[in-house]
Amino acid sequence: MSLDRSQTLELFSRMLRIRKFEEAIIAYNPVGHLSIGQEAAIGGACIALRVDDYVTGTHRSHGHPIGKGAEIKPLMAEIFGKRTGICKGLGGSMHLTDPSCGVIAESAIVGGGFPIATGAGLSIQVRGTDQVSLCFFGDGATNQGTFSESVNMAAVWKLPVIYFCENNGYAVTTSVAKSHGQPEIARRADGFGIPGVVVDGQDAEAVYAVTMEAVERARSGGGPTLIEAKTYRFDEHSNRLAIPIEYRSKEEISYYRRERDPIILYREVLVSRGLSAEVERIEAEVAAIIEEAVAFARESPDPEMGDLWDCMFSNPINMQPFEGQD
Amino acid sequence: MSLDRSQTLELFSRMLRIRKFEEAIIAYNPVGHLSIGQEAAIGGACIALRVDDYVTGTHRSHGHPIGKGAEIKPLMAEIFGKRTGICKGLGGSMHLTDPSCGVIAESAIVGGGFPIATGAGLSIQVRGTDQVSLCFFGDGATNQGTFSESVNMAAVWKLPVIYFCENNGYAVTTSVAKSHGQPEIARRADGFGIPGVVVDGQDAEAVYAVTMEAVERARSGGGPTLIEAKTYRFDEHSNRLAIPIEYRSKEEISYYRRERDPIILYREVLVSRGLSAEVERIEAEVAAIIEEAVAFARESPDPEMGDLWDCMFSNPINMQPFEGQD
Amino acid sequence: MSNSTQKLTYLQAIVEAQREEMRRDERVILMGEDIAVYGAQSLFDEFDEKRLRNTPISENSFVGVGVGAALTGLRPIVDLTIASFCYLASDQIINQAAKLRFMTGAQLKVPLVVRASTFYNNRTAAQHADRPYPLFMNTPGLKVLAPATASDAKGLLKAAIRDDDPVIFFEDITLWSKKEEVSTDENLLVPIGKAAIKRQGSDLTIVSIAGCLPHALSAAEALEREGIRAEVIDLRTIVPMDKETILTSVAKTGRLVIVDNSHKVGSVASEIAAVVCEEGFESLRKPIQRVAAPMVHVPYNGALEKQLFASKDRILSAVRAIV
Amino acid sequence: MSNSTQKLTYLQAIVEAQREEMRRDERVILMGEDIAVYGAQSLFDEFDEKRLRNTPISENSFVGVGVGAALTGLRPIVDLTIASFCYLASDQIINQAAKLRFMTGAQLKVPLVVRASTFYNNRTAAQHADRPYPLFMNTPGLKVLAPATASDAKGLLKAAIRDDDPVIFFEDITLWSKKEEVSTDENLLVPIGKAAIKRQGSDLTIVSIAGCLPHALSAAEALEREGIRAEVIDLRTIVPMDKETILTSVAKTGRLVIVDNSHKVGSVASEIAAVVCEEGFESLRKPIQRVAAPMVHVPYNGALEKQLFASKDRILSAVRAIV
Ligand SMILES: Cc1ncc(C[n+]2csc(CCOP(=O)(O)OP(=O)(O)O)c2C)c(N)n1
Ligand SMILES: Cc1ncc(C[n+]2csc(CCOP(=O)(O)OP(=O)(O)O)c2C)c(N)n1
Ligand SMILES: [Mg+2]
Ligand SMILES: [Mg+2]
Repeated sequence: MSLDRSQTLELFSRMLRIRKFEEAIIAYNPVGHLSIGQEAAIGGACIALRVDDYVTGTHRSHGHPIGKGAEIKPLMAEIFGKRTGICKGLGGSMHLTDPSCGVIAESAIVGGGFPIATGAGLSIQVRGTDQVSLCFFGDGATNQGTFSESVNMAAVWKLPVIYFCENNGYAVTTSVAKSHGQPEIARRADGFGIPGVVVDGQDAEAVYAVTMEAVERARSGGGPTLIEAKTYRFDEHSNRLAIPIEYRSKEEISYYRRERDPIILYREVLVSRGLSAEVERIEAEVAAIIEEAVAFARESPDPEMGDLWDCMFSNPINMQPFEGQD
Repeated sequence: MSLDRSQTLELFSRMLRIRKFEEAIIAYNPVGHLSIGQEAAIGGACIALRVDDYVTGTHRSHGHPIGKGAEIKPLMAEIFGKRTGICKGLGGSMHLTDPSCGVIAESAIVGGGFPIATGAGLSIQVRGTDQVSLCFFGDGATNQGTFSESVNMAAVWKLPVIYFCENNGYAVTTSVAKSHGQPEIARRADGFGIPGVVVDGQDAEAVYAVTMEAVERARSGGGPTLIEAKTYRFDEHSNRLAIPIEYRSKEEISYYRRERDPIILYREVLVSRGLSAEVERIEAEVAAIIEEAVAFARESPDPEMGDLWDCMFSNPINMQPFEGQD
Repeated sequence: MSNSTQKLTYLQAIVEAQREEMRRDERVILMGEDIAVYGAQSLFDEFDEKRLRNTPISENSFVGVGVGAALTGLRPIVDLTIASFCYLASDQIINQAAKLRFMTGAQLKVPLVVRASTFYNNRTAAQHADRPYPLFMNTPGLKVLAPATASDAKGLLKAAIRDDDPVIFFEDITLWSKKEEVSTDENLLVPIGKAAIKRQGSDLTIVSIAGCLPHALSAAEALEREGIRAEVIDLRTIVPMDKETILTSVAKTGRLVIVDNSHKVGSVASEIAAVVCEEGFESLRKPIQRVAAPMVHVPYNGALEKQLFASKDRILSAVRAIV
Repeated sequence: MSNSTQKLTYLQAIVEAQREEMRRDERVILMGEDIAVYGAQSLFDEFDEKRLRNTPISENSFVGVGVGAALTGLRPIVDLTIASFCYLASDQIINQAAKLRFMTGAQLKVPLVVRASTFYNNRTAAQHADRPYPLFMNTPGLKVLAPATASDAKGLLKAAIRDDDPVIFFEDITLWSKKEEVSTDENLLVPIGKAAIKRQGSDLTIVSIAGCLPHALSAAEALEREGIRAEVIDLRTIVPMDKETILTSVAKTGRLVIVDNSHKVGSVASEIAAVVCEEGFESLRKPIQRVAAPMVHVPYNGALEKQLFASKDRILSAVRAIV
């Protein structure tokens, strides 16, 4: 249950794609909620999944499809609001949903993904496949009622769902300590009779290992697992929200940036395993991918008004193809 | 922290009032959800409260105000839909709300009482009184998101709230085993960092003792407690809902009715303490109270259409006093 | 195509629709609280618990579970049982089910049916008696049905199950026990988006929604005896609305009474009035009349409760005001 | 009563209303997620954390906590921040806050204010951009406000806080930064239930809701240059609606355009149209026009998003159809 060489490189590459994708956003189109600092949690979890496994995500949506192996260009075009975007420019930064690689929903409604991921688990069980469904969510999201409702339902029905918490310590400006009766998210699992496990979210391979264990339990009918990956968000909550208060110290931020950067940490691991050349090749590749994606996004056309009508229904009824503006 | 003689008699009297009130409903006006079998849980919890402590309840609403010491006549008139009813005949069987004795909401929306009880706790804390707020709810209600949301908020803010589960084993036809990831409700408390305790809900004084402990913790700033009283509903879910399936065995029902009737059990305790005469006096008193209440309810007038308009707003604006029927 | 029929109540028709669609398509599942109690009991003889899910009391999540299942290959029917509980699930219905296809640039589809019964005139008081059609009218992306007969209940529910978009299916409990001959043809669907003219007339149009229909028809009969010929339209589909049938009728009659048991302000009746006033203004000869529930809550007392809702007399007095 | 004013943005006016009421009445508290981020930062200098509650992300419950606190002696302001989240809390708002007084036979009162900002024209896509006024129109028991100026925002919010019934207060973020002179009089309340005539005219009535006002006013100016005098009414209070001001105006002008950024079907505009068609039919000379958001979701792409909402040009073309 450990990664082979090519998998470790793929893991590093995906983590780096998340980082570079978001650095390009900062540079070219500063919208949205960044996952910088959380790449090991996302990448480590996703590398334990197959392409046909499902993932649901959050407003902090960029990392999940990239972690799941999605093509970068349509994601970047989406950030730019273009018609070539993965969601035709209609979803945007909080909603990079790519079903072709299993990412079926990125919910900007905090807590909205719990039931959907659980429903995907139900669907797997009814259809009798051996897929699994992995639900990404934040520490803040665990205070939504949908968290316990959904986890409980998955527990009752032994659904193949992995509830994966990216615990970055804060929900906007609110710390876990100030919003949770007790701060350990994983400890809530016991109330529903399922395993709960804590992992260092800055250690990509550690994340992989606990996720893989949960995935195997799920695939073999053992039901859901709650995983809490302790991680950190390096940037502000969102590039677009002014935060007028200091809710976390500058020291804390710089400690994480300096000592706990998941990309740096995993790069060191790979280099120490004698993979410098491969790492450098990946770095060059990723840079090229991102550059191309930005160019593609910039050159792409905007969506048109008619697209709004076209994307509303699968079976349109009593609807003019394009109602005009009224 | 044990009850004195007059308190034990008051406890027995309240339990008996619940029983006889509902037997009268069965006889005269068969609506609603009965608490028969659950009187020790309700009475034992309420006897630990002061008149100015708050209570919220559920669709199974008859027991809570009676347990809290409410006058019986307006409750009975409400069941009959009369204008002299505690809610003027507008609320009915699922909503016997009597704020004069601290009962501030009986929610027929399962789970609706959690936030309201928690809000009463917040209000107590902000106003700086030493009241407490006790929230009655069923086993089924714990699967509503509001349960964990509210318990968590009370835990974060250390609110003086007691979450009191009348675990009668079933939600309509659905057993706890089939609807809860693990069956012990109290075990969910730990996930929120608060104490969770299980008690025999057919033993009135045991219920009193654990509730009193929680009340004292709450009054002294120690925050919320989750109590799970294991009890049993002797009758069907509701007098008005036909149940076409057998979801619990006849043996189970008759075992509880025969061996675990809380009224019989507590009566035996009191008799064994030499209180036969007092018990018999109470039995006569309660019978008279109920008889009078039924007569009062039957003779009372119906509410009128104008009452509907009068009860809508505290500060009516742009509203004709009585819009007629349109 | 078979021509045989069987006599079914409105509620039985709903159960039969589910049975036929579950037989036809193994992707169809049914979820909800205590579903056996709410009519699905006989389905348990035929289908296993995999496809018949008794849920915990977690409305927002089990509707969302339906959404997730719909996104990944199933065609779930989620029974909310009582429509007043829809507010608990409105987040998953409105923010997710209705929006996901659009927000993903039409990559996904959400073939979900949510059933909800409007539980009024039943002495259960204000927390159980909502008729919340308007809640779902204002959000694009949903189809909203409200049949008034057993045949329509069956045919529309089957159409809803086969539809690839999210559908809210309102059942009116004042109709649950009403019987009629219902086709046994497994492929007989009632088209979503088409109103039904239940009675022809030229003097006045009455548009009726769900359980108002029997009252509208008896009002029309009473009017007939006075020589006033009312056209009675059963809306059947609230969204998308069959404007054409309504406008065509009003073009003929010039007079419109709308009967709707939802609360008057922001009601389905309001929307119909607005449409007619915008697109059929020239044919209107008299003010539109809305017969709807007044802006007070539903009381427990049954005698008062009854007066809030549609009745022959209330419809007749609205008609008197314009003929 | 003081006559002095200070220049405030719409958002600052909201903060000042809260500050004044919190000073005046210690029962007033403010709750919500990250409230400092949403404008309340400066209140933390003056009031302690007992009365300023940063909540966990639990919308249904923290609104319900507001209900419970309101029932027991406080006067809570609950900030839902973004109006799209109201669906998560609609159960506590509709099933509890709106119904509890009635259901208890008027034993209780619920002095609760729920704030929610309509977050449109801001490139946040469909899960953040709702204007869900209609959700709360159809339920009796709520008062629903939607001010369009800083002064009204302040005066209406203060009135809401002092009102003994539950009030939903919609803030329009397209107005958040708009400045005007606002009275510093602590007792200056804007009455709930009264519309404001923002411009007199005799040829045509434009009723505007919330952030549509600047567009309605510029349309009226443009029309003025053509010799068409439009009366512009800012609705301000959605429920209860000031029918009288609207009907009086339409009696004069005979023509009505309603501008509403909610989705067209089941909109506030629909209700106004229905009321006028019912009670003002005789004075109407032309079809009522609704300028509202079409029945598609709000897209992320900002250029497309803008076209869904009110603009001078869209209002003018609606006017052209009837003058
Ligand atoms: C239902 C809902 N409530 C509130 C918000 C506003 N909001 C967006 S992100 C966020 C914090 C989420 O915190 P967490 O779950 O820890 O995720 P993180 O942002 O840290 O990744 C909040 C409150 C929202 N989008 N949806
Ligand atoms: C939100 C909501 N969902 C469903 C129902 C229907 N319902 C009424 S009581 C009940 C069961 C409640 O079970 P439990 O909490 O154990 O209470 P009990 O009836 O056993 O006292 C259900 C499902 C409801 N009233 N409200
Ligand atoms: Mg977080
Ligand atoms: Mg129970």
